[in-house]
Amino acid sequence: MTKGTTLEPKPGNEPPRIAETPAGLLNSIGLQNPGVEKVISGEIPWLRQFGVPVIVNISGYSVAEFEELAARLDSVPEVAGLEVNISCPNIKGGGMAFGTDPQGAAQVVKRVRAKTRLPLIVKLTPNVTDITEIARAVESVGADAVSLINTLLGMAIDIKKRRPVLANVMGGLSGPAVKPIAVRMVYQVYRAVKIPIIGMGGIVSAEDAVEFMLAGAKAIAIGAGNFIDPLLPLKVLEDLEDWLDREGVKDIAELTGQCQ
Amino acid sequence: MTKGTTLEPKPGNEPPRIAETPAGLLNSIGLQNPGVEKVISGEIPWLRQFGVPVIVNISGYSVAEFEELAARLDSVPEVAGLEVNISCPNIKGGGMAFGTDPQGAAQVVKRVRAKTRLPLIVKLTPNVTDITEIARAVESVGADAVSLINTLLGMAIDIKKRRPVLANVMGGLSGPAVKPIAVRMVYQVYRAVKIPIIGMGGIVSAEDAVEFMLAGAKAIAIGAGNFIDPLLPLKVLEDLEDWLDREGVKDIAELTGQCQ
Amino acid sequence: MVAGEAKPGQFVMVRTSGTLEPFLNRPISIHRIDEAKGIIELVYQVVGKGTKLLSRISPGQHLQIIGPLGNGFSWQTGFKRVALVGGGCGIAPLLALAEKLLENEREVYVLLGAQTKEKLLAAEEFSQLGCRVRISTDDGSQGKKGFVTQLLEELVNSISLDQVYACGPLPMVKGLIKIAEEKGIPCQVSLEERMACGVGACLGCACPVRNPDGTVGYKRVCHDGPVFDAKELLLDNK
Amino acid sequence: MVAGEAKPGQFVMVRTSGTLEPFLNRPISIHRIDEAKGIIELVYQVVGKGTKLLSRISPGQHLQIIGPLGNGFSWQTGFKRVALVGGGCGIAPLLALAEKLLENEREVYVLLGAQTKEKLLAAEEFSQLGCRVRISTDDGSQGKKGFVTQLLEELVNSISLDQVYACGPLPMVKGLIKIAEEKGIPCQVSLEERMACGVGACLGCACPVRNPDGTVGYKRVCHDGPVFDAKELLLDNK
Ligand SMILES: Cc1cc2nc3c(=O)[nH]c(=O)nc-3n(C[C@H](O)[C@H](O)[C@H](O)COP(=O)(O)OP(=O)(O)OC[C@H]3O[C@@H](n4cnc5c(N)ncnc54)[C@H](O)[C@@H]3O)c2cc1C
Ligand SMILES: Cc1cc2nc3c(=O)[nH]c(=O)nc-3n(C[C@H](O)[C@H](O)[C@H](O)COP(=O)(O)OP(=O)(O)OC[C@H]3O[C@@H](n4cnc5c(N)ncnc54)[C@H](O)[C@@H]3O)c2cc1C
Ligand SMILES: Cc1cc2nc3c(=O)[nH]c(=O)nc-3n(C[C@H](O)[C@H](O)[C@H](O)COP(=O)(O)O)c2cc1C
Ligand SMILES: Cc1cc2nc3c(=O)[nH]c(=O)nc-3n(C[C@H](O)[C@H](O)[C@H](O)COP(=O)(O)O)c2cc1C
Ligand code: FES
Ligand code: FES
Repeated sequence: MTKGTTLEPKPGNEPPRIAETPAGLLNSIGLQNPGVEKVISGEIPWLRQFGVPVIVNISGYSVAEFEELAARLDSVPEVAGLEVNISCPNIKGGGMAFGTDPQGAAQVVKRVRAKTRLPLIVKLTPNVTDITEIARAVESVGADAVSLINTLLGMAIDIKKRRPVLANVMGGLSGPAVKPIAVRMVYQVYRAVKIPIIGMGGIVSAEDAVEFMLAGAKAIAIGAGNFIDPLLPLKVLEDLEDWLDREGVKDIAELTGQCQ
Repeated sequence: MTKGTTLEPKPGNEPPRIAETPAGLLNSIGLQNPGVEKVISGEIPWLRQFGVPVIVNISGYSVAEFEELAARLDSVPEVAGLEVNISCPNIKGGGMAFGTDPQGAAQVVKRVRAKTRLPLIVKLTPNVTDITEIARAVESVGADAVSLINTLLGMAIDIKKRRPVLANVMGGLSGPAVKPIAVRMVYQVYRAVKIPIIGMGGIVSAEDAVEFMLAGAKAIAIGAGNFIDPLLPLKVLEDLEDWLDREGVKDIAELTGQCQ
Repeated sequence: MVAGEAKPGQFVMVRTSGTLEPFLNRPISIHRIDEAKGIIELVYQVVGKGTKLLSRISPGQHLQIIGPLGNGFSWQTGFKRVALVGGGCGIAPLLALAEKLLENEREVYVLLGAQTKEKLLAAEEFSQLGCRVRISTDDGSQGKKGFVTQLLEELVNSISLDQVYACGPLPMVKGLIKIAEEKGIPCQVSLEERMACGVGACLGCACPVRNPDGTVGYKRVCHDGPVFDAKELLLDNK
Repeated sequence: MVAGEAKPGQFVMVRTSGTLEPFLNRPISIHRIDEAKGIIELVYQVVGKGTKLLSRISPGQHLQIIGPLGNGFSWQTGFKRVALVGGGCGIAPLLALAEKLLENEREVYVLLGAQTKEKLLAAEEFSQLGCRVRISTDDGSQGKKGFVTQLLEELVNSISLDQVYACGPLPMVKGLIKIAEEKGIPCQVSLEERMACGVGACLGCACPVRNPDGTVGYKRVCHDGPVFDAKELLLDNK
């Protein structure tokens, strides 16, 4: 999975971009990336060496940008799928604005769908009243999977300076602090759609991973957990295998949605 | 401030009602209370001895229930105000359902307003796409203040039992984990309405309290922090006075909304 | 301070870390009370992250605790012969109770259950006090092989008791209540429930009970308990 | 392991607690490297909750660290006379640098600034190595009263330098850069920024720079730094 990719190069937001919070952190990276052309010419060929399928996470400021991104990436042989990020809280105007409205979300996905035969994962924002509405909307226009949750919009204030800690004022909250919200949303979305769910939000252990699978995730991802230890994903995988053995679970797929 | 009061006595939800989460907890008390008549005849007279103004937190399953509650409490001399809880995630059908929709919220407040001359504080839920919309809606129909945030809907799963930890499946998340979300919402609402804001969500120190005031709160409240130490509110008050002295702030009211 | 006020069966809420994680305090029973020295002893088993952190504190380090909390066990002057039945770390609060009961020359039977010999708590201490100790372990590594409920079954069939006090895992407690009920022996049990405040304020630690008027409702384990008269409890759904 | 690979100016990310709070690791510079014994030394100031927790660990306790990280200082064989300028805990990484530079008989001037005598780091150690140490404190309790920038001003006016290395609070670093620039002395500075991953992955620790092609962009303090050539930095908005 690449970092968020946009049509044009993006310098990202001004620093500070990171604020620690209780059991989590706020970030406002702001989609710093070299733009889709450089991703295609530089990063993707470099990623090829690892022999894993490359999924490109795409963000746009308009529906047309999303379409254009999809069209360009459709013809890149190494690209195995697209993750359509309609949930980034760190860019103005675009990003999350699409993801908070079922019609907007469906429109983006429908138009992207028309431009590519690649599998489409749609990344959902938790900053909504009813996430199942959005999930159903994107399923109905051809999303192959949904991933959730992106970060929750949050803020921290430096009380000495009487200014927001982040130069961008608000940022996205993630890490263990948000896990209960993420698990709840996976549980709700699992009951609302038929397409598979990639679960994330605060996972730092194999037990956390199992919790997401029981809630309804078919796969999981780790974001902030990498900051405790860059090797955490490997450790979680190992511990997960041990856990499955101990519990006598033969196939991990058995877990998905098994929370009664 | 009383606990949530309903028209009829409510036994509350089945246990377990508490689940610890990273830097926070989930609760699903479910508004256990003896009903408004017993609150009027039993609790309020008992509270009188402390000589502080009594604000009753009211919850209903229908607009009519909210109206009835307001009408009955309007004539109780000890009651200094009502907090209209349109944001409890722990009861089915009522509670939060009103608080997630601007029209629903406005309707409840408007009808309550018509039944009482008491000051009305409206308690807002964070489980919405845009909290400023709800805040503006209740301001426009006569709310005297808003309090935020109530708890975020969350869930924890017992992976051994493959069952939700809480008997009620989902519960409300609060504590330090949610502070960045609460601060952000106070900051947003401060810019959207003119009525005062009571800020809460994860406050455990004087520094946290100052953060909420800089974001826009005129007063603050402590929920989960009491579980660290039942005397925490007093400690926070003391530390707050020290902090104001150290920083040379003469009037605490100067802080409200001063985050630039 | 705590020691001066503490009664057997009460507990304290212990802060296990200096940070916000774990967030909640942990309820731990008062194991032994030394009023003269002003000392209370706690005994705990490492089960999760809170107790793990506790086990890492160094001697002499200060801990933030709140207590004593809850109602504690009660007894009448007329009681002659009582049984204290504990399983696992449910044994912890019974030692302070035994000490109190023995102040008045009662016959105190103590039935202790554990998974293994290694996990058995305080058996020596009860013997030294002069209690009549009987032991069971799940694996037979000490005392009788089996459950502590069997020990009570045998005891009530051989002698008459004025009172049973029980503390331990829920299935065990339910079994003990049944045995006592059948013989018509009054039974007090100490319950466990997840707690947030520990002081009766949050209504988090609800336990279903039958009210005196026959209606059903919830009581707070932390404040109305943790010790309940078995008759009022409705543990069937648990 | 870390000691074998470490270079002066690099840092490690230190986990300050065994729980999820504080969540992020803390960047701390490598203060001293003993390759033979395989030891690195860290020096830190208690400023917030992470460093407070660190200060409570007992001798012999294991810490989880990631490193060495970042690029470190660089030098050329031709350098004869250099100045190392540190303020506050910015002094920390300069000792390892001084040791390296002195392996080749250079003249090493060390200018140290602190708020007070008590807060001054490592002055003795630099002297023992054979550095020419000059000191300033804000309150005049040791060395010259004033800022360390003044010490550099005086030094560059009296002798010529091949390189200035600077580390400390941003206002100080900006002052030092200005002085070095005016005299045309190359200057390397070690920067601080809030970090999440510490390994270049999250793009959290951005610092504005002028790219070789004249455009403006961000570099990562953790991976492209923490040491930067003063010429490429754009610190004006900071
Ligand atoms: C009144 C009372 C007295 C107790 N006395 C003792 C004692 O003397 N010695 C002893 O070893 N244990 C005792 N316990 C059990 C003890 O509280 C738990 O083992 C402990 O809270 C586990 O915390 P943890 O962080 O290690 O486990 P975790 O599983 O990580 O805890 C997660 C959460 O669940 C709660 N929890 C987990 N297990 C229990 C439990 N059995 N009862 C209540 N809450 C639980 C924790 O408090 C915490 O909030 C008592 C419990 C109660 C209610
Ligand atoms: C490359 C590098 C090397 C450093 N070397 C040293 C050293 O050798 N000795 C030393 O005493 N200090 C050093 N610092 C500063 C040190 O990282 C901070 O003092 C420390 O992170 C504060 O953590 P805290 O929990 O005590 O403070 P808090 O204020 O509670 O920390 C809150 C958050 O802000 C971050 N933060 C706070 N201050 C700084 C800072 N100055 N720089 C970067 N992040 C900060 C923390 O890492 C944390 O994420 C270095 C910083 C960097 C970037
Ligand atoms: C520093 C940082 C940068 C992120 N950048 C992106 C991004 O570019 N695109 C995206 O879809 N999500 C992005 N996310 C969100 C994560 O992919 C993930 O959805 C979220 O952080 C919750 O998971 P976690 O708690 O494991 O971090 C980012 C998160 C962090 C912390
Ligand atoms: C155990 C518990 C019970 C609560 N009951 C109520 C209630 O009855 N009415 C209400 O408006 N809010 C209720 N709340 C929400 C709190 O008032 C507060 O809005 C929320 O917990 C966020 O603040 P905190 O992080 O300081 O707890 C409850 C919170 C907790 C933890
Ligand atoms: S734990 Fe709060 S009422 Fe018992
Ligand atoms: S801290 Fe992650 S890139 Fe520097």
